[in-house]
This record gives sequence, structure tokens and C-alpha cells, in this order.
Amino acid sequence: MKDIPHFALVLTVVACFSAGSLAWLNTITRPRIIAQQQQELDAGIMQVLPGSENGVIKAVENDGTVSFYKGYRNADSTSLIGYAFLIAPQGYSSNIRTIVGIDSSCSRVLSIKVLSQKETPGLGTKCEEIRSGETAPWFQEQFRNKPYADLILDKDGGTIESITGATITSRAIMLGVASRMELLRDELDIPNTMIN
Amino acid sequence: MTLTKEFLKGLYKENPVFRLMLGLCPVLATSTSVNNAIGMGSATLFVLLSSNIVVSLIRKAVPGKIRIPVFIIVIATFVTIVEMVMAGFFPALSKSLGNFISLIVVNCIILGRAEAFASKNSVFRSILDGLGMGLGFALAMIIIATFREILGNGTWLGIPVLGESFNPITIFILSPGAFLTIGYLIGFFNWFESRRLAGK
Amino acid sequence: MERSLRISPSPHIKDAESVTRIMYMVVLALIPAGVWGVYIFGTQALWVIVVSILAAMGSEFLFAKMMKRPVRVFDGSAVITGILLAYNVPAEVPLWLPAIGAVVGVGIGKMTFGGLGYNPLNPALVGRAFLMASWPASMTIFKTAPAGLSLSGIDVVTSATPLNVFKASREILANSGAHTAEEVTQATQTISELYNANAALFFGKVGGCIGETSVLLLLIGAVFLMYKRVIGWKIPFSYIGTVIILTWIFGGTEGLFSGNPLFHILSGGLILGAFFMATDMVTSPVTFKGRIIFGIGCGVLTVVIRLWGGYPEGVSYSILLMNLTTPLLDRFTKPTPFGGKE
Amino acid sequence: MFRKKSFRGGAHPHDEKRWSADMAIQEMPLPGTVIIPVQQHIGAPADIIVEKGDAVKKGQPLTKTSKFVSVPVHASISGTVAAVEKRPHPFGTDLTSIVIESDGNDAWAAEPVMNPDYLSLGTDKMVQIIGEAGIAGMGGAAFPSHVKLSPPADKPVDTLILNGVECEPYLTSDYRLMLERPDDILAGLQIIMKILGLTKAFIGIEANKPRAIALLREKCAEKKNIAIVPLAVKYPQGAEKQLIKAVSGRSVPSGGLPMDVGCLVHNVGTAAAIYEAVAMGKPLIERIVSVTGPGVRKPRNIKARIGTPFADLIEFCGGYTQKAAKVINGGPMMGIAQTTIAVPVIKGTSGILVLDERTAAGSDELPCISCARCVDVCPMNLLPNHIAAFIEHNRVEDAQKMGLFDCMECSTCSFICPAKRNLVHYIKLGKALWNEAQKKTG
Amino acid sequence: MDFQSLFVISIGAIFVSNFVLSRFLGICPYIGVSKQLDSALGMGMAVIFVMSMASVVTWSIYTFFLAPTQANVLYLIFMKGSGSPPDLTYLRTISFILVIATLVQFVEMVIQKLSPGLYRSLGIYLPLITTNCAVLGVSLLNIDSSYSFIESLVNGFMSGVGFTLALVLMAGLREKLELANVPKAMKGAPIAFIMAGLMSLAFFGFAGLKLG
Repeated sequence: MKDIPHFALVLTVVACFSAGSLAWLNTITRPRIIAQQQQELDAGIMQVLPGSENGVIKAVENDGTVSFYKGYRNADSTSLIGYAFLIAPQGYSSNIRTIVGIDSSCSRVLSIKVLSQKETPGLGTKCEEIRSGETAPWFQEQFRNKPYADLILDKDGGTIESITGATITSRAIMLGVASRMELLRDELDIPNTMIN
Repeated sequence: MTLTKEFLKGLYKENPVFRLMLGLCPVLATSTSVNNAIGMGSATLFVLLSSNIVVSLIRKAVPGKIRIPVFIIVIATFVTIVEMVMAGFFPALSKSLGNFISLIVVNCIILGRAEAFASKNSVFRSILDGLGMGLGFALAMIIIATFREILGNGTWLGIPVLGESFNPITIFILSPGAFLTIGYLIGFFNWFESRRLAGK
Repeated sequence: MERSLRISPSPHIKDAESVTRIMYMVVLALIPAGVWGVYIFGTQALWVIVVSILAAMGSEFLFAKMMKRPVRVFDGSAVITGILLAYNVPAEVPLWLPAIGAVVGVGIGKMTFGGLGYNPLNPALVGRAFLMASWPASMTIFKTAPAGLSLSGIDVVTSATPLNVFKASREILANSGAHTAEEVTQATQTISELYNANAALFFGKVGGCIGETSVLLLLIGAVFLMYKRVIGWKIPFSYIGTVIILTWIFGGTEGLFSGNPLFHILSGGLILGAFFMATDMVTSPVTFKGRIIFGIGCGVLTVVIRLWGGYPEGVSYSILLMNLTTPLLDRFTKPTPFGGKE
Repeated sequence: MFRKKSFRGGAHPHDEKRWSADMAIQEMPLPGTVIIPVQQHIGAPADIIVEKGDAVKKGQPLTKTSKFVSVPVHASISGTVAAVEKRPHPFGTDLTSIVIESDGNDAWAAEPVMNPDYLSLGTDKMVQIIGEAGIAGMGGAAFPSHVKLSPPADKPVDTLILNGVECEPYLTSDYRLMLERPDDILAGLQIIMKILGLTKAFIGIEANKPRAIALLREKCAEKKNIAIVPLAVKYPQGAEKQLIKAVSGRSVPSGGLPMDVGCLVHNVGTAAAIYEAVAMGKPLIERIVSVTGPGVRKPRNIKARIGTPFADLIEFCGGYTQKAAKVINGGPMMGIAQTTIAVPVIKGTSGILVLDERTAAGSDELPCISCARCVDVCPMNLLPNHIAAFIEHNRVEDAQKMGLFDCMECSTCSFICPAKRNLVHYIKLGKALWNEAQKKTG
Repeated sequence: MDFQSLFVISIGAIFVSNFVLSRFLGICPYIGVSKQLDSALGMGMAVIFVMSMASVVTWSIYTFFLAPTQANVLYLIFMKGSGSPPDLTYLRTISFILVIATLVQFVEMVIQKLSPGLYRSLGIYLPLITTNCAVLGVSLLNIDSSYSFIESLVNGFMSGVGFTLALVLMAGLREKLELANVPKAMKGAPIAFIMAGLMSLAFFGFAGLKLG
């Protein structure tokens, strides 16, 4: 048992070295990681709120966490383009992190962008598929300028073409967009009559 | 054992994946594309090499009874370094490898080499061992990923190789494909090895 | 007087039944359903069947040669694999699809394990699951309308199997809040139409995979096999019985005990699966209790997948899953030897 | 029809009794030489008490024993001991045998005399006579009969069953015996009942022998204490444990004996032999043998001396047909194929079956397809396919855990197997391997 | 805590995204300890136990020591609740693996003391579990999915059950494969992988399962 101080010493030294080096490395990489995440998000928001590239994006907080974003056309934030928000509906095998931009009256989708998902390769992953000759994912493009009332899949008699063999993924995204829009309307106190 | 052999053994004779069958979880999980395989392979190579060096350096200072915890701390430190660097500089790769970067820490090859080799050998030999084993691991991953990506996606390193008319056999990038590919590859290497031995 | 005599261990007489005979009896029993499949889906179905059988036999031959094993292409088992695989795909599939399925089923599912008798899973179902995982889109398109026949009011062009229609309608009813009143009414109406289509389902005037549509013809084959004692009653009856009970309890749209078991028996691949695939000797338990539990397990899984799973039909997956349990079932239901303690 | 009782499992091979069922028992001409193996029963062999060159007479004991589970053999003809040496035995190996050359006189050492008062002999005396007469179970197993008739006091026997099932295909010797000597059988039965102090007994007969059932029923019309039980035609109906189950509903415990459930089974042939021994003092020197099958010209039921070579019997039946290919001691299910017909008839030889090319043709073993037919038919409720697979892979211990030693080698599983696997062969091998391993470990 | 979400987690952990067959965690013991049913059962029980324990412990460590929240113990003690809480999440790998290694040792000692019988049946598997990536995997997964305490516990337990299910099925099949006529080169691990592939193929039947 007289070894114990020795053991403790060795372990402490090793642990200190380890903790020290990690802490140091963390100070270097952490800002990059945060910046990267922010950049990705900003890029996403700009993409789903066309016109905001030259303006500003403001985060609206609710109970300390970001609830949604407001996108302005100009730098002095007077001309509102619309709102953007993140959704992560449960798809087939993952949460599909998607950013959605809607217009200022909360009545139509401007554009959506899937940020990350781990759906079934070859099926659900087609929500990010770009068909040859096109520049944007066809599935997400269908949401462009789609009125709230038209957020219905073809399988349910609507106009949004679902991904073959991946109805669950398609429906998850569609319902995710629609239900968050509804919530946002309540949050912004926009009466339902305006959009129907 | 000559130094050359020390290095080469990891590539074929004691290949961690095909012969020793160690550290298979990341092999199966992240061999969906050659890109991921290279990323995972390099990460493992880095951790293996670094931990081999450090373990070999401190081997005389560490009492035998606490060597395992010390090794684990060393390995975990390097894994965390990889995690941070990857998240900071290769965000896309970091995202697609996910938790399997963290899980390098429980990859049996790394602790296995630290315990079985680096803690008993000089730094130089440990470097060669780490390099050989790490490259062997990475190579094995790339081989598996090559089969899976070409069959399952029609591409290699993202470049279409089988043409437009090829209808990818999606299952190869799904979980059953991983098991089947590695099963048949190990079977092939067994067969090859028995042929080789019989030829001698 | 003295002559060279044969010697061999007892017994010195053997039953006339042989593996090959059993296999070809199954083939015979499967023929009527296939003929019906070709009649309603056209010659395309015939080609699918032919390609599938040839691919299964061909890969059996090649793999046996490769592994330097005795070649038993004509023992009938490869033919059955080919037929069952073809019966489990839609008539519309491109012909390379059943070919690959048969090669995978026989090559990976059977020959890798040492050939007939050693395969842990039903080779045809392995082939089908492989295809399903790789090309789900091709595997679930039922474009060919049954010749001149259709379920009233149901669009046979887009999603032609009754179970597909059922599942879609059921989902609408389950989330009625997210749908318009009109859709809900239509779904209710569709389900009641399905429930009233027993005759069409029984005679096979519906869309679906090539060999699964005609309950009548499948039952004729099954009765033949039972009469010939090729298959027993335990697995199919416990399987179908379980489906009846569970769909009656949970299958309804108006709470518990409102389901329509008859619809669930007659539609999809249940009859084909229960009598021809779950009873596959190699991959099902050998003990009495084991077979009963096997059947019940298949039934439970089929209903779970049909009602709550990602696919409209769960027969093949449930049989595959139960195949995995076969060794355990055999082990834990080992009968007490005669005179042993019960 | 008859109300038929039975057991779980079993199979239905063609009974093939037609070859010899209607052939009345014929006496063999006196053989020139008989070969009498010392060991014809289960248990310890007896000591030889004659030497080469000795003159012996019919019925004279050739061996003597002091051990309980053992019986002597007797000379079946009069003549000279020509040799005491190893000779081919129907069990497949060469065993010590006493070869007697006939003097043509067929003279008795002691002529059997009818003792009208035999039933008043004491129980112990009867058992002693039976033992000295060399009677061993004549259904095939050849267990010394007097041993069976001396149950230990703690296992009282209350049910006696006479086995007239003869479920092996082809064989008709018991059938002919029942038809031609029913009185002897019933007298033997009464002796056994007396020894055991029983008032009631059963005779189990398969329903495919309606004439035998009717005849015995008629004979027993006044004897209310003997019940003739028709049994379902199913192999192995005649196996001891299955017969007990069918008749009495009792299950002999695994590894146990019939007396554990208060039962005792004797073959009808044994009963007749017991009668002859007790009432007339005649030792067991002859028995009924069915020589039958597609390989003999004139299938017959023969009363043959113990020790008569198979060749003589086959000759007496007109010799082989063109197609004859296989000679079996016993029935086709459990009998043993012979390499030579120089082997003699022994006490347990109920038949000599000669099969032709077609019936004898074996086929290649295929892998098991788990069709479970063997499981369904196994009268012992085992999983023969699994046991055999374990033995095939040299895992005897696993096989033993699966009930290897519960198997009675009735061969029903091998018969039914569509993959033509010799399951029973594996099982026999497994038992041998296990015993060997046990011997090694002590 | 609503029962339904726990039910969904359970079904997911056991069937839909089975730890071994779809997440590829714990492959080494899955291939290594599946030769015999008895040892598979023993290993399974040990894994269930350790995974539940580890889920609880690592969740607590993360929530109270690493995560930048107001409830962070370090923040409350050393910074007296002022300023912004420190983000130590980058230390999760290293802290989790140490905690798991210690936990396994500890569990081993406790079981040995309290129940020698249980120790004999589980003990030999415990050291193997330290390098079983399923344990670290479930800990990370709990954090990634932002599970609550109870959810983490249930997820840990049920993932262990899923692991055991796959392991036990595999053991049964491999005992049967021992008697099969598998080509020589494929014997042992290769055929086990093929079997695993087919098993995960069969488990696709559970994909998209939505109970509740």
C-alpha cells in the first residue's frame, strides 16, 4: 500500500499534462468550431431568406434560447423579408435538421434547406439529392414559395412530390415545416384568417 | 525482428482488421465511403502513433499496476485532440464520422498496441509499430470502403466510376452490406493465406 | 449358393420419400398460383419467374463448383428458391432484379453456409430482403393492373396492393387532425370498401406480388402439401391464428376489437408466407412447441409491421426474423424423452 | 374393427408379411452340422463343459453357469463335438462356438416327458427349470427369461403383457406360432402368471393379424383374466416401453426397466418355450424362423434347430432368387446384415430376411433438411437429427445431453429420413464413443 | 415523464436502431462472445447492467460538471454562480472513459463481495466491457440526443437489451453453424459476419416502426 502515493503522483502528473494540453488546444479550436457553426447557420438563413445577404439577420430569443430569426433586406433593419427557424423533425432514422424561411405574413414558405440528416442512404437521403442538370435539391425546391395551405404530399392528395420509397422522410419534413409555421403564427400573434 | 518487418507486419501479416480482427466497430460504421475511410483511418493512425510514442516514452516511469488507467488517459487525450482539430478544421468529415471519432478511445487496437508493444519497446520501434498498424488499419478501411462505395453508390472517392446506367446496390452502404463485405473479405484473406501457406 | 452380400447398417428398408420428391411436390403445389400470376399480370410475370428460377439454379451450380462441392442443382431446392423469390416481387420489376435476388439468396443465403440444409435463413427471403433494401422503389411499384379486374374505387395504378391502400388510409385516420374532413371521409370509405372486397381478395383479383394474389389457388396447393404430409399444420395455423386474433384486437380504426381479420388474412402475402415460406423445413424449428411458438412469433411480427411498421406488408420480414430464433426455439423446446420427467 | 391402442410417434413401413404369412410352420430336415455360439443372450457367458471329440446328445447342456444373469446353451442335435472355436456370429463378429457334427440319430439325452402336474411345481423350481432350459427372450433381445421372472421384492409386478406384436416388417414367426400353437402360448402364460402370482394378463397383437386376434380371443373366451389387446399397426409397436405404454398407459422412466412401473413383457415365443421347459423338461434347442423376403425362392416359416447355419435354411427354402443381395438376421428395421450365411440360427433369430437389389439398394446420404420427420416419429421423443449431427461432429457429450442413451435404436428415424441419413448408425457410434471415453476416464 | 417517449426510446434501442446491427457498437464482443449461448447470456446481462449504470453516471457527470449550464457544480463552487458557466464539454470523451473504466472495476468489486455466485457468472465478462464501445457509445448517444436522466437510464438499459438480443440470437445461430458444412476459409469470424449481415438485413423489418 505504500505504492499509493507514488501511483497518485504519476496519475496526477499524467492527468495534468493531459488536461493542460487539451485546455490549451481548446482555446485554439473552440472559436473556430463556434464560428463554423455560426457560419453554417448564417449561410443557411441567408439562403432561405433571399435578399437578406445585404441586410441583417436578428435572432429572436425566447426564455434564453433562440426561437427564430428575422431577416431584413437592409442594414438598418426596417424592411422585413421574413422569418427563419430551425426544425429537426424525426424522420426515418434520424432527426432531419432543416432551416426554413417564411415570408413576413407567415403565409408561405420562401425556401427550405436541409442542414443535416442521417436517413436511409439511397432513399431518405434523396431529400438532398440534386438531379443532374439542376443546381438545387429537387425535393427542397418544391417548397419554394409554397403557400401554407399547399403543404400536402402527393400521397395525401397534395402537390408535393414525395421521395420514392421514403414517404416517412418526405412527410416528416413537410409536417415539420407546417407545424412550426403554425406555432410561429401563435408566437407572432398573426391571426389564422390571414393565411387561409 | 528486423525494423522493416516491424513496420510491415501491420500491413498484411498482422493486419489489425483482416487478421487480428480488432477495432471493427469504426471499420464497419465508417467505411461507407472512401472519403470517410481515409478520415477515420488517418485519425486512428494519428492516435495510434502518438499514443505509442508517449506510452513508450513514459513506460519506465509508470508503475505496472496503474499502467492501464495511464494509457487510457493518454489515448483519450489524443482522441480529444483529434476530435477538436477535426471539428475545427474539417467540419464536414467530423459530421459524417460523428461519435466514432470519440469511440477511437475504445478501439481495441490502440490500447492493445500500447499494452502489448509500446510499453515494452523503444520509442523508435514503437513508432514503426504504430505506423505499420495504423497504415494497415487505414488500408483495410480503404479496401472495405472501396467495395462498399463502388457497389453501394457507384462512385469512388465521390467520383462516378460505374457510369450512369449503374443502379447502385444501396444495401452495401447500409449496415448489412458492411457485415457482408467484411465477412467475405476476411474469408478471402483466410483462403489466400491458406493457399500461400500450402504453396510454401 | 455363396455370393457376395451387401452389408449396411439397419434399417434395411427406407421410406420412399426423398428430399428431391419433397422439393418437387412443393414446386407442384406452387404452380397454380404462378399460372394465375401470369394470367393477371401478363407474360412479364412469366419472364420474372423463369429468370428467377434459372438464376437460382445457375448460381447453385456455380457456387457448388467454386466450393468444390457435389453439384445438386436438380434437387429442387434451387427451383423453390427461384419460384418463391419471383412470387414475392411485383411483375413490373426489371428482369435483372430477380436475377440478382436469386444469386444473392442462393449464393449468400445458402451456399456460403454449406448448401441445402445448412442455411439459417430462407434463401428466397434473403434475396427478397436484399432487393428490398437495395432497390425499394422498384420493389414496391405495382403498376400493372390485374387484367381487367380491379378493386372498386381503388386506384390500381399508383399503389395497387390492398395493404398499401389500407395502410395509407389507416394513417390518415390515425392523424385525422392533420387532414381535411374530406380526406378522412374518403379514407373511412376506402377501408370499408376494402373490408367488403373479400371475394376479389380470395380469388386474387387484386394487385400485388406475382404469386401472392390468389388465396384460393395457394390454398389448393397448401391442402395438397398437407395431404402429402410435406408441411404440417402447426406453423401455418398458429401463424394465421395469431394474425386473426391480433388484427381483430388492434387492426381497427375505431379502438380495440374493431379490426377485420378476414381482410388481413386474404390480403398480402400471408397465405403464401404461412404455408410455403414459414414452413420451410430447413429454417423452422423441429419440435412441436418450437413450431407453435415460431408460428405465433411470425404472426405477432407480421401484425406489428403491418399496423405500425414502415412497410405495408410484414410477412417476409417476420419470417426472416423468426428464422433467426429457430436454433433457440429448438434448444429451449427440446421435448422430454419418453419416460423422462415432464 | 378392433379398438386399437398405441403410443406417440412411430412410422408405417409396408408390413410385407404377405411373403410368408400363410406358410404353415415346417420342420427342417436334420442339419449335418450345427454351430452353437456360447454367447446368445445378454449377460455373462457360461463356461464350456465339453471338449472337442466329446459325444453329445440332443438337449445336453454344453455350458454351465453359476452367474445369475446368464443361461446355458444345449446341444440341438446328437453327434460329436467337432470343434470349439471362433466362428462367425450373426452379431457381426467371430465368437466362440461349439460345432457339433450330427450322427444322424437325433437322440435325446433325456426325452421330454409331459408332466401333467406341472402347475403344482413350486415357483422357485419353475424359475430354476426355465433358467436351466436356457430360455432367453425370443423376440430378439435375448435377455435371460428367468431373471425377468425374479423381480426384486421392492418392485412388485402387477401387469403382465405377452408380446405378440411382431411389428418388424416381413417377419411372421410369432404370427404362425400364435395361429398354430395358441394353447402352448396360453399354457406358458399361465406358468408365468403363477410364478408372479398374477391373476390378470394381456396379450398385445397388432391389428394387422386379425386371425391371430380372433383365435386367441376364442381360446380365452372362458378365461376372463386374459385380455387380448389389438394394437395400432405402427412400428415400433413391439418395443417393450411402447407396448407397455399402449397397453397399460404407463411410461417406463428414462433409463428404467418395465418393473419400475410394475410391468413385465414376454414374447409369445418365450411363453411357448417356457411351457415346453416347465411342462415337459425340454430345453431351448429349436425355434421358429421366418425365412422370407424377395431374395428367397420359397419363403417359409421353419422350425429350426438352434445352430443351424443360415445357408441350410436358405437352401431349404429353394435357395436365392436371381436378385438376392442382402441377408439379414432379424427384421429389416433392426436386423443386422450378414457378410456370410455360414452364421447359425441363435435363440434370438426370429427371421432370416433376404432382400433383393431393389429393396437393398442404399442411396447417398444428403444433408439434413430439418424436415423433423425423425422427430415426429421418434417413439422415445428425442431429436434424432440433432443427436446424429453432434456425433457427426464428434461432440458426443452434447449428444449425450440430448438423450443419446434414451435411444433404443429402433431405426424408425433412419427409415423415415428423406435425406436417407443413417441416423441410428451415428447414434450407435456415439454410444460406443461415449462408453470408450467413460472407460478412459474411469 | 411521459411513458410514451420512453416506450419509443425502448423500441428504437432494441429493434429499430439496434446497437449492434444498425449502430455498429459492441461488434468485438458480438463476434467474440457469441460462440456459446451460455456465455452470450452472461455477457448480455453484464452489458445491460454496466450500460444502465454508465448511462446514469455519465449523464450526471456531463450535466453537473461539463455542460455550460447554471446547474454546473463547478460553476457554483468555483465561480460562485457569477459570470458565464464554463464549457467543459470537450472533456467528455476523456472523462467518460475514465468513469466507465472505474465503474466497471467498482462493479466488479461490489459484485465479488456481495454475490460470489453472480460474480462467477458475470465476473469474467466485466473486464472485457471496458473496451466495449457500446458502453461509451450509449453515453455519448444520450448526450447527443439530449435525453433526460430517466430517458438516459431507459436508453442505456434498453440498448443493453438490444445488444443482448442480437448476441443471444447470434449465439444460437452460431451453435447451429458449428454443425454446418461451411467452406473452410469462411469458418469462424467470416461466417459470423455474414450471419450478422443477414441478421441486420432481417432487422430492416423493424425499420420505421412507430409504436405509440
